[in-house]
Amino acid sequence: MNIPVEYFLVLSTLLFFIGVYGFIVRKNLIGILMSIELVLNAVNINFVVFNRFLFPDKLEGFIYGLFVIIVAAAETAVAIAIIINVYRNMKNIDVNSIKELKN
Amino acid sequence: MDYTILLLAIPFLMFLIIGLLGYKMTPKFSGLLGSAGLAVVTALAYYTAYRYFLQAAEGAWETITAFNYTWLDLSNANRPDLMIQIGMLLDPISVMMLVVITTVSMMVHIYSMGYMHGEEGFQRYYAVLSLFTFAMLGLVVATNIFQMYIFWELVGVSSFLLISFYFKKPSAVRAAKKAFIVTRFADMFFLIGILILSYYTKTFDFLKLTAVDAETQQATLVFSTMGGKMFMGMSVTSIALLLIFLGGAGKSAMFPFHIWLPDAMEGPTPASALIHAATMVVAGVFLVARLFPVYYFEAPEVLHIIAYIGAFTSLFAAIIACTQTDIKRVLAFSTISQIAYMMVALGVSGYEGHDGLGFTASMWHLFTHAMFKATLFMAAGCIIHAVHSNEMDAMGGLRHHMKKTYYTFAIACFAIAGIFPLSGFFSKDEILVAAFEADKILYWCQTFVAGLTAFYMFRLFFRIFFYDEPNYEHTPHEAPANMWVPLAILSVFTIFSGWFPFSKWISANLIGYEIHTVWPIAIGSTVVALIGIGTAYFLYYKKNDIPDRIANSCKRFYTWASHRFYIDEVYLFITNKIIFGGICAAIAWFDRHIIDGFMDLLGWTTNTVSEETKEIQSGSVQQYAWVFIMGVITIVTLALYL
Amino acid sequence: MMAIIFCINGEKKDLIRKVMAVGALAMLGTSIYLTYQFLALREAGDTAEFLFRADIPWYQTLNINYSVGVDGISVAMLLLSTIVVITGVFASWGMEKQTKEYFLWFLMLSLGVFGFFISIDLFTMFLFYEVALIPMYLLIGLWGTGRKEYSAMKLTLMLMGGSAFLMVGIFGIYYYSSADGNLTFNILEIAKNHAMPIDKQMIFFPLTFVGFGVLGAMFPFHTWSPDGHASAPTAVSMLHAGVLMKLGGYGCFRIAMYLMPEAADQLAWIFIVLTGTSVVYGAFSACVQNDLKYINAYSSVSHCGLVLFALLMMNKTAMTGAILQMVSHGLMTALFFALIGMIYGRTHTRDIREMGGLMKIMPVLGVCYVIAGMASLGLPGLSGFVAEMTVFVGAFEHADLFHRFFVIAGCTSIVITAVYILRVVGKVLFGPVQNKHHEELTDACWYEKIAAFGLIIAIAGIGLAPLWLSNMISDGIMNMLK
Amino acid sequence: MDIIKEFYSGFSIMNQEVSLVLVLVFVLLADLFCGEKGKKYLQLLAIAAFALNVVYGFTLKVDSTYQDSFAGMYVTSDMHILVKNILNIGTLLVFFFAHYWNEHENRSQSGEFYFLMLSTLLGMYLMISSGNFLLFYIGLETASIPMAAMVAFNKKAHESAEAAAKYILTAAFSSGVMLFGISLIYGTYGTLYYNEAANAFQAEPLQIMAMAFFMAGIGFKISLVPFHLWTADTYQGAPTPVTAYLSVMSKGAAVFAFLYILITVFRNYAETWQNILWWIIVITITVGNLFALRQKNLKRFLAFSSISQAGYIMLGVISGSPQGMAATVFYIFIYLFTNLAAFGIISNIENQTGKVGMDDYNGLYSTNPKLAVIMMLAMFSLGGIPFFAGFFSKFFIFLAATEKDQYLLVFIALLNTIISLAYYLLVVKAMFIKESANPIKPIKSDAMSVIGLAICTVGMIVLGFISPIYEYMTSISFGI
Repeated sequence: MNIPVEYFLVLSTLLFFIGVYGFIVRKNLIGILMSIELVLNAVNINFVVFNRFLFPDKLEGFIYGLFVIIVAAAETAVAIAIIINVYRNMKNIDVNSIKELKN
Repeated sequence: MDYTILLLAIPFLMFLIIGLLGYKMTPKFSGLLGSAGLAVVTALAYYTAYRYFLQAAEGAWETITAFNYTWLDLSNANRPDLMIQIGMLLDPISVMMLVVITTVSMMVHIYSMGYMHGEEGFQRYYAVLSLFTFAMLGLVVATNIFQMYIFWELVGVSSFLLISFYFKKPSAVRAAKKAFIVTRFADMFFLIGILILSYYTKTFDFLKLTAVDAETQQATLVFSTMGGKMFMGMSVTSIALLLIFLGGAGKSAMFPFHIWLPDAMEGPTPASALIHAATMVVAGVFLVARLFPVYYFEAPEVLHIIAYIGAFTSLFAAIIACTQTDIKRVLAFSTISQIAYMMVALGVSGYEGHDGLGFTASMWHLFTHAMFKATLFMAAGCIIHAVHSNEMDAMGGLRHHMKKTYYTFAIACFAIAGIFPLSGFFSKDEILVAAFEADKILYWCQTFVAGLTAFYMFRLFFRIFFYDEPNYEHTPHEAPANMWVPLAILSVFTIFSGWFPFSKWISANLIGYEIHTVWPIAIGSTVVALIGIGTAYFLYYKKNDIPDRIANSCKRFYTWASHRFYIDEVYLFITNKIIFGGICAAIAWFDRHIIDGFMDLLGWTTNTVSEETKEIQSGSVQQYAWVFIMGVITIVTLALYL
Repeated sequence: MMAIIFCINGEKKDLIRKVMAVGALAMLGTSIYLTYQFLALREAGDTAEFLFRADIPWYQTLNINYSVGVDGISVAMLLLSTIVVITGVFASWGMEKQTKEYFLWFLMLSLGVFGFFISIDLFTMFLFYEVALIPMYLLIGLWGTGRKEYSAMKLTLMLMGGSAFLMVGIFGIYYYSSADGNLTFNILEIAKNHAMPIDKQMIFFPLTFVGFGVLGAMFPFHTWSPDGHASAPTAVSMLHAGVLMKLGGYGCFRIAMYLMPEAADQLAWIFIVLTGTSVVYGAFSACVQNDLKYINAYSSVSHCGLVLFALLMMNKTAMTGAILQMVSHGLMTALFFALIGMIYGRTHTRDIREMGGLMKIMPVLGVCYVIAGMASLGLPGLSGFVAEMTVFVGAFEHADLFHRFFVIAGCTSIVITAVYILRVVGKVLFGPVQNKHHEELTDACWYEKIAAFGLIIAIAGIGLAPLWLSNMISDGIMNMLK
Repeated sequence: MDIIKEFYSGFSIMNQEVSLVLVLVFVLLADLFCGEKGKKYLQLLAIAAFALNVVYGFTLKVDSTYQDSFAGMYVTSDMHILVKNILNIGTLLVFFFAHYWNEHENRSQSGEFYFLMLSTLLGMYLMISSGNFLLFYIGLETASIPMAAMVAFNKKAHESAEAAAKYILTAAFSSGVMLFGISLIYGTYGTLYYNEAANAFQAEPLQIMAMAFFMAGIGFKISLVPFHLWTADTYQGAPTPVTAYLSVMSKGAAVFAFLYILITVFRNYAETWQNILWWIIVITITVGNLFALRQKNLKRFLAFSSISQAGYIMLGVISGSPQGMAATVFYIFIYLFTNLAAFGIISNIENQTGKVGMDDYNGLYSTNPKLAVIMMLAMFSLGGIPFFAGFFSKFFIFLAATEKDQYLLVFIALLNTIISLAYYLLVVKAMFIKESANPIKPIKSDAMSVIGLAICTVGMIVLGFISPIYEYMTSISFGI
């Protein structure tokens, strides 16, 4: 069985926009963080698929995916730390609670 | 004749010295200084006249350019000799003017020492007098039309300064402003005329402009450059010369620019005598005379216009003069009327030989008029000095109190009325002859004006010196010597200047000729004059109510005339309501609200926009992301479909 | 250069003033010496277009040099600037508030002006141009009167808007400065190469001309000038109206028209209409103002309009007249503003309806004011006449009837000028004293006299013996017309 | 064995990175082992060490115009080195300004401050001289993640927390978008090396799309409109030294990296990205100015001003020519001094009085003339008034843009400078013209910030007149 590459691309694109959508509508900061993860996963799928289907002789795509995962982990760590800080200051993690700075 | 430069230099120096250091001098000293300086100038002027007229060779009078310094160089590639020069051109008329100006000015200087005694600003007065003398001399000896314009402006400003001498009197200030602006308005036409003329002829020089070719009967340069050029149906020559004449009309108070002269009487009387009677106001006549060949050969129709304007003005002014009660105003209107006389003479004049009689006569009349009108003004000054009023009603029976003034005034009156053998008779008579030979209408008109002149002058005379005495609070006394001596001298001129062989000396084409008197006209004019005098005697010798009855019988006309036919009001309306109220205010509003408003609008818009767009920065991170992704999509579309 | 000497001495006001006066005197001396040298060299037959050249390479890669030099025109402008500066120093002698800063900015202003007039390199020229502009903001905003902050901001922004146009024009000139690829900012070389195609000129000429025209108070970009002048302190008004507005005319001439002659020739009519309008327009709107400074500002609009108007006629005489007009207007408007400042300093009002009879109270100032007025309405013997007549005669030489009509329209301005000048003189100086408190006012004190008399001497000097100046200028013009 | 040698020889051209890492480790260890009493020397140590690094940076030179190692993963050239040096200078200045703040409000964690800041700097290094999208991505994240931590630095203040949250979330989001773009690039080019990708060019919409996504990602770091919205909030909330760092350093680095990628990878798309940039620049400058015009808080004000400045910087990028690059780098160089001077004043005053409102600055000149004058210089220089350095940089950048006939664009930008001048003058007006009931009382600045301000002032005044700098940049710059 071999699934044509387009399907993967469609999947990844969908995933990407779902992530974006989530980022825009979720009210919980953690949720927003998770939707960012979705976006990154879409990217990873892209890399892997491209590597696997189009340029199978080199490993760039896989390695890039790997790095993305690592960096995402670091990013998430810092983000969560900051969210905790937000929680400490405002006693909730509702995205609407960080609207003080504006105009 | 290099010494002639002193004619200009000395008065100018006097002006500088008295003007700058005057406040350090005593009034008396500054007055003496000014008079002394002018005495030298007068002597030089007479010497020049002597050298010029009495030591000259036979034949045509030569025109001497004593000196000619380049003052400003406007030349360029295709206009090599377009430059403004300050020079001294001596020919019969300018030499004659030198004599007139210096004489009258000298007299005025002396006279003023008495008249202006104790006025504050005495030094200022003398400084300005010197400035005026300088400017007037510079005007008459101008070698090029632009020099004439320069000094033209200078006499204008010195007249302004003299009229506004009593600058604490609002009326004086108003009069000064009026005089300056009206003449300035006329000068604008003069300037435009100069521009047009010089644009074509590529020169300012009088000698080049007035060069005449005898057999082709053309002013060579003007004809060759401007001849046949038309603009809007008129030949440019006529336009230019008409504009130049308008400039002259402004200075010479021709209708409709005459309105400034009566008000100018707000100034000190001697100043009026010098500027607004004898010298400056005849500048217009002099200008036309100076350019006469061009007028005659290239734009005869303009000459006709001049003649008719002159005739109308003289009549008009004479009528008004009959109704005025302020003696200086009467004299002012008579001045207007007399200058108009000279204009008529120029207008009807021919060029050669006896045809050029008009030219001669006008210059002659200019001379005599300067003398007797100055006399009249100074005498009036003595009277005002004595009575402390300008109004006729405050006067009467003065012959008992001030004999000398009385006689001089009488002489002058007879002269202006044109009674044989006084100077006025000859000059006026020649004008009438010229008019008769050229144009009958003008002749009758001017004869009638002669009658009117006699009438109103003697009205004045009788009202002042005979009539009934009002009760003076302190009896009038004769003027001091330094005031009546000049009067005497001038009246001597008034008597004898009629016997000078003017036609030998002054003629349009610089070649002397013989005048043969035309007796019928002479007698006619004398008769008319006598009629005028008789009427005046009949009406004003003693107090009676006939004048009032006559005035009432033609009431409307009388009031119109006494209000100077409401010309001033018309001007006031135009300036105040239309120009200030209409144009200027409108433009100022437009500037503040439309143009400036637009600039402010720009700023306002920017600020408002920046305030209104506040909400875009809503502070919600999700909305940020929304904008972000929208931006991405827009860019993609741009990139793909652009 | 002055500024450095100047930062040294601290808060001691009178010392500052003295240093300032000395420095200004030195400047005047140098400029007079320069003029003398210049004329001497010309006499000696040195026909180089610019004399006293100095070229210091700066940004070679962009071919930017600090290159300076003078020709007849810039010498005349330098003379004007130094005279106005020194009189301005004396006129602001009484300045008490933050004297040091005031004079520092004042110097920066004059530095910019001098630099602009002597520089041949477009870049340095533009640099000095902006250097001259910016001090106005603080000078007006800090030491001004009335709605000073508003006017200062408006002035600065409008002038900066002008320089926005100008900058684009300069870039255009630079990139079309030579056919063979080695671009340059040097005006002379650009003029020599003359590589700009006509269609490009049609784009960049209006930009440049308008850019400078804003500073030259060209209708309809003039509205900064009344407000700016009205709220500026005396000396600043003097320097601004007297010298800074001349930068506009000078730039229009030296850059726009000199480097893009064809476009100037083709587009002249538009700007002739505009400038001709501003001549009459300014005069008319001056007639109904009641604030002395506004009257003067509008008359400046009218006179500066005449400058640009004459420049656009593009013949030797008219252009000479334009430069003469710059000089004379600079002098007399500086005199005007100085006197207005002095009168205002006494009466504390500039509304002519509240003044009257001042001639009696302060004769010296009064006489000076009358002289200034006479100069500005073009009385022979004072500089105004020389300039205006040269302009009119020169402009009337234009072969095209259209242009000559506008000249005639311009001639009307001499009457209107007379009207508003005499209106002021009659109301303020003559007549009875309006305000009893004015009775005990004093006349000019010594430094004010120095300021006023200095300017009057200059005005009368030019008015009586204009020949050398006009020859010097027209010599410069000839070089550029070649 | 050879491969090992080759691998290690790869580091031989990474001198700056290596030295920076050394400094970084040193600071870390010092922070670790110095006890409580050592704390007070720690900062001085860190600054000194870094100063050494800065000096060392200037000694470096590449023998050929262009060098790479790790098979083109890492690229360097004189220009790269110069940009890194410029960043070094900026960081050093920020350290100067931060000193007082660390001393008083951040005593306990000053070590971390330096550590984090240096690591972001390292990230920028990598970002600048990356020859491969992988390294670029790593550098970018290394630059932005610690930055988030620094934005959140004072844990008590909830502005700081909010700012940090917004920053990290937007950063993550944008890097996600950018990665998507990179993945597409990879998919279409089949390589992640710049130079190879440049050659493999087919006119695919997908590639253009990829480029757009990528631009969005990097536009976030440069804070171009419409990717700028986080900027103001973060700048306002973050501690002032961090704001200064953000506004200059990360912008500068990102701009250069962006420029480099544009002229290498997307060389063949020049037409397209110039069109896109045209619009981006216009709205960036305009929006930045319009928003700055109404600000009352100076940090926020400078945030928007820095947005519009970013737009001006892109003017140099758009031409993609050597002259453009030189102008861009020069602009960044000048902008660094100018903006840091402004932030130096602000942090100086904020530290001692806690005032950042524009109205608080009323009458500043009467109380603190020196600070006021320096601030005025900064404002004039930002507004491009001669003869401060800002004028020259603006002139050159406009010149560079007009080189490619972008007259209209330049004209719009110039009209915008009028608005910008208006609000810069507002600050000047506040300090000089307005009077205030309770002006800021005279301030005794600490030695470090005095040094910093002195350097900035000298930079602002003289840099424009020293032509060799610009000449040098031109000589080493390169383009399409």
